[in-house]
Order: sequence, then C-alpha cells, then structure tokens
Amino acid sequence: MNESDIRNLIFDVLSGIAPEADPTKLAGTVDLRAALDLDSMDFLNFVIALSKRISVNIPEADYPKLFTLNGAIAYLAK
Amino acid sequence: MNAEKGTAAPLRMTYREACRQAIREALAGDPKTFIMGEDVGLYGGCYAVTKGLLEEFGPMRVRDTPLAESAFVGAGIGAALAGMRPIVEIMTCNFSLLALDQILNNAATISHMSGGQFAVPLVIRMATGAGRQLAAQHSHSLEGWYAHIPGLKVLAPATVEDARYMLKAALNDPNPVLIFEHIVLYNAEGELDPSVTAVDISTAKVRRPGRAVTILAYGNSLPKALQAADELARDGIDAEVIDLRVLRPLDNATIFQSVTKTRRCVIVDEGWKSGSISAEIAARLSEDLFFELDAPIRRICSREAPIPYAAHLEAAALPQMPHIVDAARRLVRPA
Amino acid sequence: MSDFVMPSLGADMEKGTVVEWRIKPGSAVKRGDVVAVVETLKGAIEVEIFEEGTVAELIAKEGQEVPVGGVLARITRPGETAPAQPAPQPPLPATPQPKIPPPIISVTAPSARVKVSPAARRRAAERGIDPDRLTGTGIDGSVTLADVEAAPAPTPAEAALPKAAKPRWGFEPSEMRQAIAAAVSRSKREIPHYYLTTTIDMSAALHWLQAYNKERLPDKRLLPAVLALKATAKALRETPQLNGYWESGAFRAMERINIGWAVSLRGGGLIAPALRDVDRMTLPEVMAALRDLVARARGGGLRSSELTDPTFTVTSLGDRGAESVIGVIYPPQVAILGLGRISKRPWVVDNQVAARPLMAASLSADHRASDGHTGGLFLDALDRLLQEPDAL
Amino acid sequence: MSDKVHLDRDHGQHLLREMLRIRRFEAKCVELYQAQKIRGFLHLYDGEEAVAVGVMQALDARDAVVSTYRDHGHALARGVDMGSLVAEMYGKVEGCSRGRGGSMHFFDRAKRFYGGNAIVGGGLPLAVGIALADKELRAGAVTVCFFGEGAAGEGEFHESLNLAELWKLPVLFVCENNLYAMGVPLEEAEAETDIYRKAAAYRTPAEKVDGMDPIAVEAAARRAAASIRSGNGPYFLECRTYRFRAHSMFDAQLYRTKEEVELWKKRDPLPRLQTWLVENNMLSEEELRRMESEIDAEIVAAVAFAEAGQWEAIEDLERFVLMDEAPE
Repeated sequence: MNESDIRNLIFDVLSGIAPEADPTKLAGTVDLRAALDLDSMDFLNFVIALSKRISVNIPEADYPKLFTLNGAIAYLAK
Repeated sequence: MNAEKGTAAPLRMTYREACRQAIREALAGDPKTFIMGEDVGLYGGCYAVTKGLLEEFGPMRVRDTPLAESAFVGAGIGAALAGMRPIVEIMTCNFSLLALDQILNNAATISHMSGGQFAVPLVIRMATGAGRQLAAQHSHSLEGWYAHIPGLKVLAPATVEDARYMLKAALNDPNPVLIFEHIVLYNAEGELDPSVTAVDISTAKVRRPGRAVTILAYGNSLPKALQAADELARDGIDAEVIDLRVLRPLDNATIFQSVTKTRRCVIVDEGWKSGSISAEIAARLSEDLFFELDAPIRRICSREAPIPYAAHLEAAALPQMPHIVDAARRLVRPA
Repeated sequence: MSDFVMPSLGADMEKGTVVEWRIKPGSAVKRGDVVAVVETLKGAIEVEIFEEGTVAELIAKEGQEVPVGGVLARITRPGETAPAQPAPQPPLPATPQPKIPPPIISVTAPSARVKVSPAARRRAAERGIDPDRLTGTGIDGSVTLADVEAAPAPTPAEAALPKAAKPRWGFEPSEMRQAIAAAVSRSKREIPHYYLTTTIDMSAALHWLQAYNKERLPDKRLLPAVLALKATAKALRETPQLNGYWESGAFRAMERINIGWAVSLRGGGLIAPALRDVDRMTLPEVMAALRDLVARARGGGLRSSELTDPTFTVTSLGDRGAESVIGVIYPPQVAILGLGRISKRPWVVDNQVAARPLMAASLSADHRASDGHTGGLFLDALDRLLQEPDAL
Repeated sequence: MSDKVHLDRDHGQHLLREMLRIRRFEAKCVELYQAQKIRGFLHLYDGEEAVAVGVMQALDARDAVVSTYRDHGHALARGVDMGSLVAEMYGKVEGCSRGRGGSMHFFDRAKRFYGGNAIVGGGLPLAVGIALADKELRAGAVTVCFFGEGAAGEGEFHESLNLAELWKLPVLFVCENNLYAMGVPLEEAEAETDIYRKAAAYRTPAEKVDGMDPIAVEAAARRAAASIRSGNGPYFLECRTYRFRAHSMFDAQLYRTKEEVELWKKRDPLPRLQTWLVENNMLSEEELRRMESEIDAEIVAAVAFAEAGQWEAIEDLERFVLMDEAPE
C-alpha cells in the first residue's frame, strides 16, 4: 500500500474512535493519544482495527512507533 | 413591628381564621353583602368559620337557613340577580348535589341565556375533600364537576393568603364564583405578608421552582406535593410544584411554561380519575404540548371507590405523598 | 392510680383548654360525672369521666391548653391508697398508622414498535438520526431526549437524512453536568468519607501481562485495568463491608460484586456503569465486558440498570493523567477505589533503591459503613493479589 | 295483633331493658370516642329511646327499617348484633358494614335494616321505593322511615310523602322531632312547627305522639301498622322527643340553655318507666340489678369483639364498587 492509502486508512480508523475530532488537521509528529484524547482502551481499539484492516500482527513492543502519524505511516509501510 | 423595614411583622393565623376575617371584611365593607347557609349563625358554622359573626352583624346579615339546599342556593341566585352580593355557604360539597340544578341551570346559564341582560354576582363557599373518616357521603371532592360548567368560576384556595383574600376578589367578580375549602386545611397555620392586601383569581402560582419534573396540585394536595418535592430533592431530583389555585378557567400559560421546561408532569387530584380535572389538564398537555413531552403524563388521584370510613382504607383510597414521589421518580429516573 | 387525659371531642380536635374544673383533689367521681369544662374551637364543652375513684391530683391548671391525650388529672381507684409513684397507664394503643399501599403502576403493554418520546423524536429529526436505532433508557425502555443527545453523530447513510440543525456531540452537556453536580454534592453532604492510600509495585503484573499479550493478536490482548478489576473483585470478597449500599440508616451488604468502571465521555461528562459479577469472570471475559461497556457508554447504548447496579466503583486515570486520584463515593455505594497513573519511580527492594513501575491506589470509604482498619485490609489484599497475576 | 298495649310484667321489663341497653351503649360510645377508638362523626340517641323501642314493638321480621345518621338506637332496637355495631365504629371488617360506613352508616340485610343516611332527608325516597317493592313482593310488610324534623325542610320530604300517598305505599313515616336541626331551633326552620299537620296536605293519616313515653309510642305504632297492613297506604307519626346530648361529638350547644336540657331530663323515659314498674311490683331490685349486669356484660363482650377484629385488606378497597349480581 502506498503512503496516501495508509494515511486514509489511519484517518478512517481514528474517525471511528474519536468521531468529533478531525485527524486530517493533525501534525505528523504530535502524539495522537494526547491530541485526540485517546485512553488505553481507545489506543488498543486503534491497534486492533489497524491490524485487522491490513492483517498484520502488531506486538506491544511496537506500540510507541504508532504514537505519531508519521511513525505510524512509516511502520505500516514496511 | 419590624424595625428595619418599617412594615408590620407577618401575621400568623389558621386557614379557618383567614376565612372568617375574609367574611367579616366583606360584611363590614358592603351593606349589600350577606351570608346565608345551614348553621352559619347560632351554631357558629359547622367548621366554626362564622363563629361570632351573628353577634356582630345580626340575623339579617348572617342568616341560618332550613335544610333546603336547592331553595336557599336558588334564593341566593335570585338575590344576586336583584342587586345583592350574597355569600351562600353550602356546608359541604356533599350537600351541593341537592343544589346542582340551581347552580348549573340558573347561576351558570342565566347571563348567557338572557343575552347578557342579567349577571349573577354570587359567591358560593363549600367545604370539600376527605381525610377525617367521615365515610363516603361526607368525603366527596367534586371541584372537577363544577369546573366542567361554562359560566362558573371555580377556586381552590390552598394557602392562608388565598383563604384570606380570594373571597374579596370573588365578590368583586360579576360572575358566580365557587370557593372550595378543604376540611383538612382549616386547622393548617400559615403566615400573612402584611404588604399583600389582595390576590388575583385567574392564575396558578409556582410554589417551588424546579427543573426535572412539574407537579401540579390544588387544595389539600398542595402540601402533599410540596412534601414530595422535598423528598425528591434529597434524591437529587429537582421538582417544580405548581398550585393551580383556579380550576376554572385553568391557567394554561403557567402550566405549559413549566412543563415545557421540565418536559415531565405529575398531576395530583383528590377527585376520582375518570373525567376529573386532572383528566382535563392531561388532555390539554397532550393536545398543545405534545412535542415538549419527554415522558408520559402521570395522574395521582383517589381510587375509584366510595371513600371508606376505616382509617387504613381511607388512607389507601386517597392520593398520598409516597405515590407522588414514586411517580415523579419513575419519570425522571426510570428503573 | 390512673391518668385522666384530654379527651378527643371531635374529628378534627387537636387540643383544648381547661376553663373550669368541677372536681378538686379528694372529690369522689363515678362513671358519667361531668368533671370539667373544656374550651375548643367550637366553644365550651362539658367533659365526662368514665371511671370510679377519688381525685388524687389536678395536673392541668385552668386556662392551660392541653393536646388531646395530655394528662389532666390523676385518679386513685377505689380501695387503692395513693401510692407515691403513679401506676403506669397502659399506653393508649395508637389508632392504626394507615399503611400506604404500594402505588399501582400502569405498565403499558410491551409493543414491538420502539417507543420514542415526542421530544426525543423531534430532536432526532433535528440531528438527522433514526431514533428507532437507539436503545432507550426511558420508561418502558423508551428512547428519551437524553438518549438522542448521547447518540453518536449520524453515519453517512443517516447523514443523508434531512438535517434540521448541526448535530451536537455527547450527552446534553448541561444536563449531564447537573446530574454529576447533584450526585457529588449529595455525596459530599451526606457521606462522611475516610481516605487511605498505598503504593503498589506493578512489575510482576506488567511482566505477566507482556508475556500474555506477546502470544496473542491485538483483539485478544488484555489491559492493566483488567488485572486491577479482577484483583479488586477478589479483595472485596475478603472485605464485604465495602461492597453494598448505605440505605435508610444502615449498611446493606450485596452478594454480587458489580464494579462500576468510571468512563470519561468524549466531549465531557463521566459515567460509571456496572461490570456485573467480576469475581466470577476470567480475565478475557473481564476484558470483553470492559470493551463492550466502554463502547456502549460512549455510544449511548447503556441500559439504565447498568447505571444503578454497581455495588463498588473503580476510577482510573489510565496511562495519562495525575499520579493518584481520590474518588467521591457514588451514593448509595459505600466506597470507591482510585487508581493513579503507572509510572517508573524509585522503590526500595532488598535494601536497594530500584526503578519500579508504581501505581498509587487510594480508597475513599463511608465511615458509617466501615472503618479505616477494613479499608487497610482491602488495600493490602489488592496489593497482595496483584503480586500473583496468574492466580487472578 | 291488637293495637292496644297490654302492659304486663314481662312486656314492661322488655321495654325497660331495650331502652336501658341503648342508653348504656351510647355512654360507652362517648368513652370510646374520647379514647380515639371511634372516629369521624358520632350522633347519640340519649333521650329518644322511647321512639325507637316503641316503634319496633309494632314490627316483625318481614318489615323494613330506613334510618338516619342517628342510627344507634334504631339498630339496637331492631336487633342488629351489638358487637357488629362496635366493630363497625372501630372500622373493623367484622363491622356490620365491613368497617366502611362507621357510626352513621349501619347496614344489616338479615334485619332488613337499610342503613343510616348522612344526607338529611336522603332516606325518605328510599323508604318509598322499598315499600313500592314490598307491595308487590312481601304482602303486608311495612317500611318504617325514621327522620328528624330538619328533613321536613328538604324538597325530598314533600316529594316522598306525595308519592307514598299517591300510590298507597306501605310506609310508616316516623318524624323524631327533637326540636333542633343541629343548631337551628324548630321555630327558626319551619313556618308550621306541628310537623304532623303537614301530612294532611297529602291526605295521609297522622298523629302527634309523646316521644318520651314508650307505651304511647308503641300504641300509636301499632295503630299505624294495622292501618298500613290493611292496605290503607302510608301513616305519619310525629314523635315529640328531646336529645339529652349534643347534636354530635363536637358541639358546644350554643343554641340551647342548660335549663332547657334539665327540664326535659325530668321526662327521661327510663327512670319514669323503672319507678312505675317498681311501684306496680312488676320489677324487683334483684331483677333490675340482673338486667343491668346482663346489659353491661353484653357491652363488654361487644367491645372485646371489636378490639379483636381485623382490618379489611387494602386489596379489597374496590370490592363491591360494582356487584357481580344482586343478592337475593
């Protein structure tokens, strides 16, 4: 998947978790959890949705790589 | 005397004493006013409301009548037609049934039927309601019936202030006005604000503001509604209590404004539920306030049976505070 | 010796004034004698006595107002000398306190169609939401205004519905804020809270959790909250005085352990619906129940019983927020556990200072229902249970 | 049954016992009211016993009785069980009206006692109706309708007397004229104070009777019953009597003087009949004492019966609002 597909996938997943927020306005390096007020349950649902949509296992150890938009895109691109 | 504000301190008296002072003031104030009824003179009034008035105003102004309700109510109507301003006392609404024909077909109808030639400036006072174990024939609450009749005004004073000043407004009204005094209220005590010397007979009053649910009540149901509101407040539910005061014409504006705010309404009415004043109010709410309602309207009325003598059965037959609390709570926080 | 009391002379007579005594100490009395004249609101009435004997003492003085049942005089029975101490009168069996029967609730017959209140239906139209899709928290399961307010924004399909006004998010904020304000102020007003805090070393728990989650796909993984919830439930088994309600002046222990989990709502507001029988659930079951509960809390799909069922509440700030939280008890519950943020801080282990992931655990409890000693036992149990995660 | 009163030892003692029974029962009611065992309104019969006892001598089981709210004397003289009356005033389900009526509303189907009525004059049209039915169903039966002189002011008085005479109905109208309608003296309520004279307007035979003399009342009642049973239509008795106690329990009697009450007490039927019987050695001291102790025992038993009674279940509140069928 190319970078823009991954970005839209992430936005779509985030809109399900934080409907009132507008992820498109997020800077690439800001911590998603603080910006969108995601608690541990929200972040776990974020990981679950991503891993289902691109059928890949994301170990807990890699969670920090998904804390920012750029990190997430880079991680999922591999 | 209240030194700072220079006004007299509030006067404390019973509802009965307020009624007596109202009648005294009326008799002293207008020679065309007289009071007529069973045992209003020598006996001093079945509920001691007119005690002492015969001695002060004499038998022409304080007239004992035979037991002839139809006759002396009809005579009161005639006297009003011919220029007097009578006050007729029917001992209790239970005996008013014998005068219902005179009240409906003469008092309420003549001004309309005569094309406006005659007015009937008559006040009829009646005791009403249950709660003293007087059994079925002495415990009726028939305000709702009379509030059905165009041509009458129907009042239900629940506070000492209304008991003191509604009569003056009623006597000044050119139409036949019925005043219902609940027997349990006679012993109730209350304060009179000395700066208040008159009240209207056209509006309901918010006796306790609130946001979560509106409780409508009149007469002896008002104290029960206020107690219910205190109980609900302890549970975090803020109830608004409205004293209807006037059962005909109903003050739609005050009722609708409150229910629009709270969106929930409980009506307390000592009459029987079918065809009662609470039925009329519930119908108006669903006709004119349908889209403001967030829960069904609830009515707390007497059980549909003659009021029994035995204390525990009478208590079970009448609307009680716990029923009001439960109904209001279920509307705001349904289990 | 017996008391002659103010008789009830009429249906609504509450008191009377003795204006004239017709007897004096020493005079003999028999059934039916008129012994006094009492002034009532109806005028002066002669009062009869219904027993034989001689007047020992006149208690009420002339001009004195006495309530019905109040003692007016003492009469000695024939053949009885006047003992110093008056024989206790058998208390008047009070007229029966009328028992108020339970109200008759006119339950409307359950109809298949979803019930929506008129106000809710109008608001749903304004928000472009199909109200029939929502689960109602109103009477008979009806959808109320609050339900519509709390409903998530309309999905694109719904968005196609004619929108009367821009949909707002979350509960009607002012209404939610008011409900919280009422509950917490009542709690602070009525409940004498006592507070205990302790610090729990979470290394064992987190270590176990990492190992557990490593072998599972994300949707089967557990959160630390699940361990805390299960440990809390087991700790409550050891201190039942913290699990129940304070009602009409007494503590009522509850058999089931339903833990209210405080969920913060997007756009403001807080709600603590119940996870039922946590003590009987496995960790995966607790996780599934927790996820479902949080989703419905934020999606406006809670059942009203979930709001009234909790027997104990836990509030947790999760992995972002303050180091510790001390909760306000939800009436009528009697305790609340506050879990702070897990963070690495210095901790003494085998006389050495080490960096350990620590969590502040605070208990607020109702001093009417339990004492500090019980609270301490609870926190010790919680700590002990979290040190052996695999036994949870 | 002749309409002459044959006064022998037995009948004399019977009249005395019946009146004494009422007098002592009413005294017990005052005591129970003051102890708050009886509530609501209570109208006592002291002084008028001769009327109830006298009239009842002319009746038998097939006859019907319609009473007023001052119904204790009528019910006792008609033979309604004393225990059921006390239980009724206690509000117990064993009461003669299941505790639902209280003092003003005693009912007893077996005794054809069609109840006290709290609406003045309310019973008159009922009595006319019962007599209408009896004329068809119970040949020879008489309906006695008790009412006070206050009811003469009600429209129903005129309407009922007219119907009864018009249709020749077997009604015995008994006006207990005790000179006061609650607080209104007779001369301030009626243009014509001889109530019995009003019956003439409907051509109904009427008599004025000394309501303080049980023998006079019995004689008049027998004459009336004989006339009615032979199909001559209604009969009207005005019994001039007097109530020694207040109108009801909460009445300061501002409308009459103590002297007047004492004056009438001199004509109390109880001591007069008692002394007459003793003087004509139809009553010994021993017999009088036994009569009094038997009556006191009956009252003690009646109060115990009421004390032991139960409260009606609240679930039954709406029972009998509608009847499933008319009891035979």
